Amino acid sequence: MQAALDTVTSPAVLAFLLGVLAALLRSDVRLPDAVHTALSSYLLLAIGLKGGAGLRQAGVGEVALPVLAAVALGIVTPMLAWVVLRALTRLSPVDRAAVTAHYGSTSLVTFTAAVALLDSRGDAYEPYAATLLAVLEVPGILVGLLLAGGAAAAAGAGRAEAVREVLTGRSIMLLTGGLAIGALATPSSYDTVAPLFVTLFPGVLVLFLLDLGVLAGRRLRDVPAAGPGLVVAAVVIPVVNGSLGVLVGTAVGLSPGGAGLLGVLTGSASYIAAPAAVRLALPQANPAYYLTTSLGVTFPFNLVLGIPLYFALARALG
Amino acid sequence: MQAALDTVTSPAVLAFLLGVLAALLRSDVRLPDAVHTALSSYLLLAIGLKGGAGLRQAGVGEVALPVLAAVALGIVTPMLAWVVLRALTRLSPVDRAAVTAHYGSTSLVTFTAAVALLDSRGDAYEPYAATLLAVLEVPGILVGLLLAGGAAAAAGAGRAEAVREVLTGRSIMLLTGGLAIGALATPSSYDTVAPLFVTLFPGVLVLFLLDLGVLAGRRLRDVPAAGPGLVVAAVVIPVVNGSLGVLVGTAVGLSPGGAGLLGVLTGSASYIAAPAAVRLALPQANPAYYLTTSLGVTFPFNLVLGIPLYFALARALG
Amino acid sequence: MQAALDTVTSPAVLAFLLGVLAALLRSDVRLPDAVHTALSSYLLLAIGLKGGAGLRQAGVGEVALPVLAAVALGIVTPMLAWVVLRALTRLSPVDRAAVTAHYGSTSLVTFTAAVALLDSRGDAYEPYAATLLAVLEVPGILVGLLLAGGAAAAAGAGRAEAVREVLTGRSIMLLTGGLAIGALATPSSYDTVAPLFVTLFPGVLVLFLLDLGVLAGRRLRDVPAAGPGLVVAAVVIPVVNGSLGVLVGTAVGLSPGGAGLLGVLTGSASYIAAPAAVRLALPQANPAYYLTTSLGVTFPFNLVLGIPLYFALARALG
Amino acid sequence: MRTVPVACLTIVAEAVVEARLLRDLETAGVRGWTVTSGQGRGTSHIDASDWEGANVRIETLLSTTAADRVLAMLSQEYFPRFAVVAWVTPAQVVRGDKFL
Amino acid sequence: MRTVPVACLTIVAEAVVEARLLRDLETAGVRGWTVTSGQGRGTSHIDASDWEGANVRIETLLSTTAADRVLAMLSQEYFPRFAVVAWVTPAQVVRGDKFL
Amino acid sequence: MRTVPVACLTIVAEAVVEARLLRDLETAGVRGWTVTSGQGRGTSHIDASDWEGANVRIETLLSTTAADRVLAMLSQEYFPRFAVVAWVTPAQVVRGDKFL
Ligand SMILES: Nc1ncnc2c1ncn2[C@@H]1O[C@H](COP(=O)(O)O)[C@@H](O)[C@H]1O
Ligand SMILES: Nc1ncnc2c1ncn2[C@@H]1O[C@H](COP(=O)(O)O)[C@@H](O)[C@H]1O
Ligand SMILES: Nc1ncnc2c1ncn2[C@@H]1O[C@H](COP(=O)(O)O)[C@@H](O)[C@H]1O
Ligand code: NA
Ligand code: NA
Ligand code: NA
Repeated sequence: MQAALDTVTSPAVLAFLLGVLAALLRSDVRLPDAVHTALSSYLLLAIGLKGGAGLRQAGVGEVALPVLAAVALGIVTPMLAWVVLRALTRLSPVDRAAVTAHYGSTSLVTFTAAVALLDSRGDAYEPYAATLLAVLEVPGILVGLLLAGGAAAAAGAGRAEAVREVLTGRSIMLLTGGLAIGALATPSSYDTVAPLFVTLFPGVLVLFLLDLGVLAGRRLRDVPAAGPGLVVAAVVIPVVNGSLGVLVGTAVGLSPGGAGLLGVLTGSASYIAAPAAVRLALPQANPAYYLTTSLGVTFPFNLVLGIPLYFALARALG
Repeated sequence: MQAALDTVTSPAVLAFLLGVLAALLRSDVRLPDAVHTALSSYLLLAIGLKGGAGLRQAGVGEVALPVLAAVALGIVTPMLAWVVLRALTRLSPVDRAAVTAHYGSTSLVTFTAAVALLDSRGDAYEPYAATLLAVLEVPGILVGLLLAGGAAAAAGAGRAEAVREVLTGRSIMLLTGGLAIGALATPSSYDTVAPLFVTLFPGVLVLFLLDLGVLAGRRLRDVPAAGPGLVVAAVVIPVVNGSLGVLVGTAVGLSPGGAGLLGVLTGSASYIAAPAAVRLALPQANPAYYLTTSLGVTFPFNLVLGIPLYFALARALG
Repeated sequence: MQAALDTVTSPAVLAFLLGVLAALLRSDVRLPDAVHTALSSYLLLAIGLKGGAGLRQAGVGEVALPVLAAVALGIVTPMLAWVVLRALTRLSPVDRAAVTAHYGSTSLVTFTAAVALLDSRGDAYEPYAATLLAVLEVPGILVGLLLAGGAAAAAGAGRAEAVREVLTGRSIMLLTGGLAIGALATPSSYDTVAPLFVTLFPGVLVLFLLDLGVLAGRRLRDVPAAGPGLVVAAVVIPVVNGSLGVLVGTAVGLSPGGAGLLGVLTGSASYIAAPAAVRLALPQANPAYYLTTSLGVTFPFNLVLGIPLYFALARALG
Repeated sequence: MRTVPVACLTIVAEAVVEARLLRDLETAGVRGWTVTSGQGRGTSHIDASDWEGANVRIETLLSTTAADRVLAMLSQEYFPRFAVVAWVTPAQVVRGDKFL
Repeated sequence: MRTVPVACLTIVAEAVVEARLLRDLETAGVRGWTVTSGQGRGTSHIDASDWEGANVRIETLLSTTAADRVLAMLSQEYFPRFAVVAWVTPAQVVRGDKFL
Repeated sequence: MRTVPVACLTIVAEAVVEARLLRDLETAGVRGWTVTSGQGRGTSHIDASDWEGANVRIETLLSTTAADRVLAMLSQEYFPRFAVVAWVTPAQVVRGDKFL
């Protein structure tokens, strides 16, 4: 409870709520597109750099098992999402596959907010956690597209292209590039760039969440159209997948902080890479369904309730 | 005198002068529009956060009187501007009302530069001063539009819309939102975002003032067309309103720093919120008049001479 | 060797290589144009401010000789480039003049990366070094345009305009403006802006080099068309001019760090101011030649090998 | 391809009126539009772009009669007050019913 | 000046299809284009601009037959699936061979 | 609405010539224009947008004779040297005297 309150009274979450409020009042507080793009590049690089510096310290042996676990979770969690959606909604198979793909992937900003929370509390976590983010970014999208199966057979060409697009997309490129730079850079040279990429990080997150709040707030208008079943699913799926992530993380020996972060990754839904890939590969699917669930419901839920929940579970198990 | 020299040799004012010079040489040193917008969002949020953190410490009792004084000043100062303009210029009633609305509102950047000056000197001021900025942002614009009276009766629909636009506009939203976030955030979480919003603040102000210098410099070309009466008024009004602000601030018990800041607020003219509202509500008014006076004359005057003047007066009275 | 390795494993150079790789994979990691422009304005101002603060400390006597040497080098180095190009390539006189103009001018980012390297090592250099950058920015472009001679006689009007464009362009304006601000600002007010302009500098350079890496990577595709002679020239010219810069710098009494920086300046090729001026003044020249050599070959060469080379030479001589 | 003639109406306006203008277009029955931003010079010398960002360029495909209606609305509400310019070009589209 | 008639085809599309669309235009023989970015409203209410940046506005000069070919391609591959709008305007150019 | 025919001239050019081009347009008697920025591909493969920001797209309403004059100027001063493309479309405006 106190943890949830701490989360809600962080400047980042308050800025997110401000953005939602502004969207509801139709007040224009969005950052310009160019700045939004630049800030997201910054967050990707910064998370990558930090994770890379962590990788340098950890041995391959230490990282291998968690990475394998993340790959397995990347395949299992979208399947669980698929099952939950079939149980709770009447979405067509294509729409269900489209939503599924989002839950297989991850949300950079949810992860980022969770990291900032751990940092501000001084809680420990595996410094290579961002590697798991990079590993989880792609497989779930592929699984989702595969689950679309026959329904999307006609759009086969589109699927290959969508996959290529995700793999060479900005997100993967900057995240893995940042990991490589962080791992290769000498500690002293890393220190010279830390003021920008480490010290300023929580502040930039505030600006970015303000902007995302507006986008999420606009999505709230579509919630009624999505129907109660889908809204419930958008809360159930993160709880199921997030708890599974925490369990598996604890089982493979991660610290409570690290297992919680893995839960945040599996419990979150992509709202950047996945929508673009899904729009290209499954144009028949209605974007209102997957954007509303991932950005309008799951993202705020995780930000406010999911993150403290996964960390509490990780501490209870750890 | 030394204070004026200190002001002029601050990087912020020098950058402003560089921008003016570049505009006169028709050299293009402007920041892109997207970046200008992002920086102004940053300044609004940063000022709001700081003021909000100040509000948390101050009791309601401490804040109530200064806020009431600010509301009163927001109504009286545009009326004084109206009187000065009628005495010194031959502007039509609509043009006069248009200019008046600008002097009722405030200039975020002038305030910001004054705060940066106090901070760099280590001078004290009430930490909730930004609250007064938020309070003063709106009423003056309304009074100005009301003073336009019959002349603008036809544009009645436009007036309501202009008011709505100001109230839900980016400036008010980010400023009051920042105040709320600063007031609600826990001190430890506030500290994590301070590197971006507090430490970098004076540097960002330099970039922003460079950009404003170009805009002000372009306005200088219209000064001859505005006529000597209007230029004189653009210096007299800030001195009158600024001195009144200092007096009232001192009377309600503000520290010399705080009373000086209140003088900066009442003495400054809006060049963002007011022009947009006035353009919509009073399209018959000539923008050359109000932009030249607020941005081309009053803004540089306050930046270089007004700020040290109001602080000197506040110290003399305090 | 160790120095070269140190350079390559700096986050800045690694980010550059990441950008090149992304360009080869046709992955879009570029920053938006607006942000690219803003970051380059920041770098120009920051370098200027730092150099200006250095100028304040140095007496005119100390600065005069290095400045004169820089002017002489600004005239001689493009002539050497012209000779090398005539010996190694079959470029038409106009194309040769176009390429020449780029080697007379300098590359802000190469200089910046060299300064960041010295800073991270704690090596000393004359604090007014940025003054030499400002001095060297223009003359080489003029010499190059003059060398175009008869070939470009028809475009005479264009030449005058191109020169005017360079002199009042953003680069010169912000660099000299920054120098002035740095020289005039009081030390205490300078300290308030140092967090943005000094502390963050190496980090911003990383973002900027990522972006330049993409641009350079795209240019690599044109390298085959440029022909082997031009590619060889694009390596020979910086070595020749850079070594001459180090020699002259040492001769006029600069420290090894300062002489190395002068070598970086004379050895680097402009890819912002020069291309714009040359495109206007010599439209007959093929941009593929001068952009490929300056941005696609010389820039990466200097970043990775040239900088350590010039510093090694300076230490050997100093 | 079989195509159908429609009108393409382009409006360039100072940015400050964008929201109001789009609302008025909607009221006039316009069902779709595309907005880009730009800078401009004209005869009113308001140079709105100096303080309110750029001009907006609104492009909308509609029937000739709807175009006429919008031009009448602009002539009465916008041309006398704001820095606004508008013109109509003939255009051919495939899905006529989408725009008429 | 002697001018030659060509077709000016304008396509507005949700940004996510930009790369694919330009590739398809190239395949259809289009030799040049200009892309600007914008926001828009239409009937599909996808509001793609909310999460993938803006719409793109692609303008290309080409022969009437090439324009026809591209419209046919759009009708089959894009109109049923994506938020895409296209129209053709008559235009006059000086260097006809550059575009035909 | 009563409308008057004018010419709408669109020029797309590499960004580096923008200032010079606008000056030349003014000299040729053009009284207003709207500039947006964009990216492009053409036959000259200069890819100016790689290093000098984007292309500019200049749109100007003017009389047919003025359009002719500008096209002649472009043919002589710009087409042989720079990456520039221009075309004229017929347009209808309400306030003809503003543009003629
Ligand atoms: N002749 C023209 N051709 C194209 N755009 C124009 C023209 N005249 C004005 N404009 C645009 O309309 C805006 C307002 O024009 P004005 O009301 O004449 O100041 C200008 O900023 C330009 O963007
Ligand atoms: N009538 C129209 N006129 C101009 N642009 C339109 C029109 N309808 C749609 N558009 C543009 O095409 C995009 C997709 O339209 P739609 O497929 O109808 O949602 C919109 O976002 C607009 O940018
Ligand atoms: N066929 C075309 N249609 C539309 N725009 C074009 C066309 N050809 C060239 N352009 C534009 O004009 C610029 C210069 O073209 P070019 O001189 O052919 O390289 C390109 O970057 C495009 O923006
Ligand atoms: Na997930
Ligand atoms: Na005021
Ligand atoms: Na050089």
